[in-house]
Amino acid sequence: MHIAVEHLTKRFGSVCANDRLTVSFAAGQIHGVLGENGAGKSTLMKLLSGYIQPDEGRIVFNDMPRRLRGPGDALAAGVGMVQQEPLDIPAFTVLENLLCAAPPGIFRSRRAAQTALLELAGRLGFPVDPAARLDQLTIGQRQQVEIMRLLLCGAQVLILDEPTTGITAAQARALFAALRQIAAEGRTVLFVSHKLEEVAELCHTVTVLRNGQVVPPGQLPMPQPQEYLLVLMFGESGAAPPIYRPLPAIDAPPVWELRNITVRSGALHLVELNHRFPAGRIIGLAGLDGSGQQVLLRLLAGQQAPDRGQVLVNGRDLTGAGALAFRQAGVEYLPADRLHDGMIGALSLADHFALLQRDGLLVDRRRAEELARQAIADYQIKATPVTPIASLSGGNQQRAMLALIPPTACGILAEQPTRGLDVASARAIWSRLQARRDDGCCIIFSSPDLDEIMEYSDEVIVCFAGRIGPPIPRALLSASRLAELIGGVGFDALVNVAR
Amino acid sequence: MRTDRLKLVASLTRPVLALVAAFALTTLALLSTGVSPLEAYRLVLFGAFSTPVRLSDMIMLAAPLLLCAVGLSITFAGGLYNLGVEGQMIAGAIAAMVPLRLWPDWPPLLLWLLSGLSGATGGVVWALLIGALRQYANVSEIFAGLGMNFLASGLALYMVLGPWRRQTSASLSGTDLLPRDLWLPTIDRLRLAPAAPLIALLALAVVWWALTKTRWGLEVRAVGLNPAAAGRLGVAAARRMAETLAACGALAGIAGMLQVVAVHHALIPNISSGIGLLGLLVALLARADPRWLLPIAVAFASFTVGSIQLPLTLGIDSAIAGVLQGALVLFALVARARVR
Amino acid sequence: MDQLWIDLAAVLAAAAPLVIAAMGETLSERAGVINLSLDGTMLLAAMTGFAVALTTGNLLLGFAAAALVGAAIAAVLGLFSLTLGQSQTAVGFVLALLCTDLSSFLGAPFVRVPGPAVPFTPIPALADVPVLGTLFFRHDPVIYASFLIIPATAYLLYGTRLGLIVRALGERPAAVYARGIDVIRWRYAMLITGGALVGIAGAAFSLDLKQGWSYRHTFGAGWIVLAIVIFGGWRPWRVALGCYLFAVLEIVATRSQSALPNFPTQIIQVAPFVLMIFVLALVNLASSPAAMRRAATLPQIWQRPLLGAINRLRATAPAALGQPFERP
Amino acid sequence: MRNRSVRWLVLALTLLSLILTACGTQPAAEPTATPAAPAEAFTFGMVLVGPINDGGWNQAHYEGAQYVVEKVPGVKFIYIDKVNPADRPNVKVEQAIEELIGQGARLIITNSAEFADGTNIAAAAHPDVFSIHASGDKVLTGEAPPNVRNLMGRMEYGKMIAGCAAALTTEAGKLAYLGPLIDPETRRLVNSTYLGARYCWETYRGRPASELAFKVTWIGFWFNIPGVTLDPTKVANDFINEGYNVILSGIDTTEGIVEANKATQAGKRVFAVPYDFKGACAQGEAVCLGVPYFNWGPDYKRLVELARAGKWEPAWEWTGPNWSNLNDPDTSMIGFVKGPALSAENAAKLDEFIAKLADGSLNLFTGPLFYQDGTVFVPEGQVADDKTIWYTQQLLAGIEGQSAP
Repeated sequence: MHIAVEHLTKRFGSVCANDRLTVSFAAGQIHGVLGENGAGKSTLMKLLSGYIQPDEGRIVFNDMPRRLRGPGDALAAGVGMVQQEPLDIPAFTVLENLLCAAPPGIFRSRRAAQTALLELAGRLGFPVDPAARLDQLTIGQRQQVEIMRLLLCGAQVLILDEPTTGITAAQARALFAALRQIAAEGRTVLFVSHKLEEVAELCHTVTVLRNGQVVPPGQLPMPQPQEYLLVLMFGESGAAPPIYRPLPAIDAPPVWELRNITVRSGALHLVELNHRFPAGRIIGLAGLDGSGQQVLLRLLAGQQAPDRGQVLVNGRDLTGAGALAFRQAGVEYLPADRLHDGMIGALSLADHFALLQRDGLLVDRRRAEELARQAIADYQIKATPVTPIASLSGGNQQRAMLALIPPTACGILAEQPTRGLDVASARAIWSRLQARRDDGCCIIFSSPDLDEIMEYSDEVIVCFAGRIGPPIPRALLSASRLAELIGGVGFDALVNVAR
Repeated sequence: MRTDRLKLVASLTRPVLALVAAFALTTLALLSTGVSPLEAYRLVLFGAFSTPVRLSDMIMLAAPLLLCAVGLSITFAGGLYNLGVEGQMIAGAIAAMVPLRLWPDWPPLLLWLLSGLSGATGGVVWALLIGALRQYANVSEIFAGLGMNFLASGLALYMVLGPWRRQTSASLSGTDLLPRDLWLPTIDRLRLAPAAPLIALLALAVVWWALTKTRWGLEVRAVGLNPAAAGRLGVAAARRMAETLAACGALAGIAGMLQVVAVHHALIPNISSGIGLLGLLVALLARADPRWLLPIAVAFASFTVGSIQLPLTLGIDSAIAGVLQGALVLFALVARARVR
Repeated sequence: MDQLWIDLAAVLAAAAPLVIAAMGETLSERAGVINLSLDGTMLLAAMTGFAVALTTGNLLLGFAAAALVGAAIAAVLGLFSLTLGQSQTAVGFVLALLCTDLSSFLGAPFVRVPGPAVPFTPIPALADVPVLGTLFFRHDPVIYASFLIIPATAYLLYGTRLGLIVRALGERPAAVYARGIDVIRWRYAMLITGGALVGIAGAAFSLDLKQGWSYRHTFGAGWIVLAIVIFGGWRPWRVALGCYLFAVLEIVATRSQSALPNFPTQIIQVAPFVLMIFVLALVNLASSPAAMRRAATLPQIWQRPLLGAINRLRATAPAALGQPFERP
Repeated sequence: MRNRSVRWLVLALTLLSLILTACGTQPAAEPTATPAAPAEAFTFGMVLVGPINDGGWNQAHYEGAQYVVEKVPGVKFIYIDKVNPADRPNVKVEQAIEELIGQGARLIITNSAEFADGTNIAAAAHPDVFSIHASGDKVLTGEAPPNVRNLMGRMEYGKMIAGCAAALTTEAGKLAYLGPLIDPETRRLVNSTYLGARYCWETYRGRPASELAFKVTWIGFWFNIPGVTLDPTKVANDFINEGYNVILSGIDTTEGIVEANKATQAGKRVFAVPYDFKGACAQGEAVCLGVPYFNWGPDYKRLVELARAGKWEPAWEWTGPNWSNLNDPDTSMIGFVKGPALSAENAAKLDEFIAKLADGSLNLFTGPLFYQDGTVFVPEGQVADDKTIWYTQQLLAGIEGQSAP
């Protein structure tokens, strides 16, 4: 199916997310859509798949203008979207998920649906168990299920939003093969990403968005030079290559020390952890989703007590003391979901500083506002001391969260510190974290983005299937080797060498 | 610009509309009985102010009501629906009886103090049990609270019919009356014990101050808005939640003690008299803003007292006061819906 | 032995209104909406059902009116929470109190007036089967309906495409929306259907099992049903079992008076609710990570049945229960 | 969005108003005050523990007051009913009495044992207003202020007749008594019922007392308060399921006869003897063996006239039936109406029994009578005096059930 948009405009308040966009996507091809955060990619995809409605302009499927009132309309017209985290029902089995609210008349019976599913899975090369519950599957497997569901429900156009975030390299390869197959069968695939390599590998055409507009107007055929695409995406400054500064070796005392830790969390069973995390280092945790990084971070933050063994912070045994004690010992935890468990949306920055005051019966508002003003200046946060945190943008929220780290902190645990941020914001955040590292903090972060890990870590720890590898100095690691390791290739050898 | 003006208009018209809607519903109900709604409203709205006796009855109802509502505004700030407030009041009343029955000969002042302390402790214990069920056993505070309410009323019933029963019969009218000199002193022949409203007003002032000015209050609000984030910022979230429950339990327990020493002068099975649930309505309507608690508690107490005259004068049921109270809160909730 | 069957049959009958209301609430909660107004709804529906049946002399009209009242209150809850975005808990609670008082006020003329009642209708032939006849076929239509509604609800939720949508509404409404279903409208539908059942349960009291109307005629039943739905883990058969257990406990409270000469046995009445909360707490404690860790250290022979039992008892709430739906 | 909300709101309100109008078409509650009393009307007020239309105790009192209004010119009656912790949680008796006095009442009648303290408190506060505390004994014990009188009927006789009717009818000899709360009054009424039943069982049925099962279950109050008392509906059902085939009611309300009627329609043969109110059989004509009832009218008329004349003295009165005509509305405080379910043959035997009570040839409170624990209630050869009967300590031997809470 051939789809096009004409003069499509969508505003959110004063922000024009899509500004008179005109572009078309031919059938039987894979189309890359590139752009930095906030460029308007997601808005365009949501418009195409009916999640939101345009203010102006129109959407045309096979030369027929369409009004999409919801994702159901879009799917009925043949457009299906796979969200970053698949919009499925975790408590259901694969088959139930397929049958749930399927268009009438598509599956005559459970058995028919199962046959169709298995047939399609064979064709696309996806292994699938129709009776498995989705919450037992990995993100990658759920994505496969979602793709098959949309195809079986009649999708002629498949939109994938950052599909390779959080899936294994092997799954990514399988996904690409399947997408090529889908395109070869005459369907249209829209592949939204900010990873140039993937787009270069997979796509027939590329559309670059910047500030809500297509630059230059219209689609480009692939391949294109990488530097050119970077300039299109970010402007001139965007092309600057990442900087890596090797650190002088320091013999610092460990901030954390794990002794003979055994810990169980859900299906994961971490055994015999013996690690020292020195001050003045940035340590990246690489691994597939649910390989143990989360458990390790929670263990180091004191949110999870080990079944056996000891956790020491600055030489003090804090085993089982609880998150509050860890925090008092200088451990700061920055969750990925800022508004969910990072900060309190309805309170202002000044309120947050007031919360950090540790003594006195009454709140010292003047001091809190002073600190907030200081932080706003230091961290270039676009806010006033009394603006509710919820009304700040993601980048400003993340900066505020960093600003709230007390100067006494000696260990920072950051979960996906730049999640959802554009490149400029991400760089600003990292320069702050690096400054902290230079002040003698130990910073441990996890990220699904291997580039980020390669770019900012001093040492990398690979987690694979609940096993925690030894720290590898960044200088000894290449991107391809890291990708292999998180997929398990050579992981055993690595652990054995460390022994 | 336009939306600003819209919001201003909305902020003014919505409460009025809510009020109109609540009265419309109540009027419909009144019309169905065939009596004059105006006459009924005159009694319900102003009946409590018609004689000194009724006024004093209203104040004696408003005092425990305000105490409960003040306590609940703390738990609301902490993000908890403390439906267990009835049980906490009952537990407080039972606990308050203990010193009074053990040492009836001690000086009254000392006994009242002891009784208040004991009542507050009873309420706290009952509230903390809810906290424990929520914290450790993952039972929502709503159902834990309901369960504890049932348990408390069972306990009160047991005390009245069992160990503390009257000499001659096990009567639901309660235990034997306390000795006269243990009744909280009243003004002349009115049933008004000035200590009760004073305690309630003191509680209101202290809680208002604690919630808005102290670090504890800020932490409680932070926990109420987002416990996970507050915990990350170093607030002992579980502890603060338990503290809000305990604070509410203490105030409800004192309300229960007042019911014993100032109102019923005995333990009766239904010592809480639905005041706790009414307090929930007051707190919901005040939207946990302590400044509104006093006027609303007084208004609700006077509806209840005024409505007693309905069966007497108009031959209709007094439950219409409850209908009016409920409808006011219901439509006030709608009036708060965001302008989208 | 015969006495046992008679008592069991009495339990099956006594639990009928609870079962009907509990199935209604299960449907609502499975679709993600918690209807906390149950106690008030049942009272107002019981009163209206009785009043209408009495004035019209038609039982069916009485039940229909009760269903309408239940549905209307559910619709009000839906309007305020689903459409206008207010807390389901707050609105439901206020409605519970409001409807209780409304039932007292409007029901005043009907207090203890003799009225129509659902007639006893044994099922011919089947009623004379030993044991089974006594247990299942010597009742009235309301009780038969309560028997049928359990498998019907279970089938609806687990055996039909509609059930998939209902359960998905409570688990992940965003996913249902993405499949082209109007989440709000469907939640309304389930809430109103559930409310109608709760209304019918109210009438089952006033027109059958507790004939007539008096002040707060069914007081407390609604709260108990809410607890039973949680206790039953939102699964129809288990919820029904909870209702029957409750009825058993009530008979125990009545019978124990002769056995306990110096004990005010009416306080045993509070036991069922407290017991349910207690059991719920125990199960939750037993399935907590810490307890699971401890269980893992047990010898294998113990581990398997223990974990199996805990898993069977564990109740997982629908993931989106009580949460407002926001478009993704 | 907003349009839709408005539509819903309108729909909901319409529905609600439909319901309301449906209920509104019912006759409104009876008017409380009798209209247009003469200028110098004497107002008397009544505080009732339950609703005036409960088909039992409270309705009997209410009708008694109506009798006064009919018979005595220039009298105005006001009342406040349902004064109990379940229906009016925030209203105390003394508060209700204050309201009535505020409306001009010169005589107050309170109708529950629960009201003893409140009646005394209010009477002490208003020495110029007279009070009748029905069913109380504070005058007897000397705890009441001088403006209070006690009044009660000798329902013991009514209950004996009820017990006899039950014993004459029961097939299996299994009688169940739906008891309210446990106090001397209720104990003596249960005992009277049992004595009547045992006498007729032995005399007319010719069966030994050991074959008569008589069980009491107490609900805990005069009527059902959900959550506080046992539910009388369930208790009655439980009686039936256990095989009891006559349910005698001792509570204010009519659950006993309602459930017996329901069970009979379901094919069981269960009878009922309601209590308190003359018209109580209406709840289940087909199963009603008869009802012992109070006829408060004549005594209230007498006391109202006394109060109006200002000739008031404290007194504790315990009025018996008019044995020459039990059901005379103008003279007999205690009556018994035979129910349609009582067979003609048994009715004749019952009349014979009543005649024996009337002429004094039969006094069932004649020793030897023993309490449940074997202690002596009335020694051999003696007859119990009023005070012994009034302050009955326990249930009699032979009765199954609690004697004390």
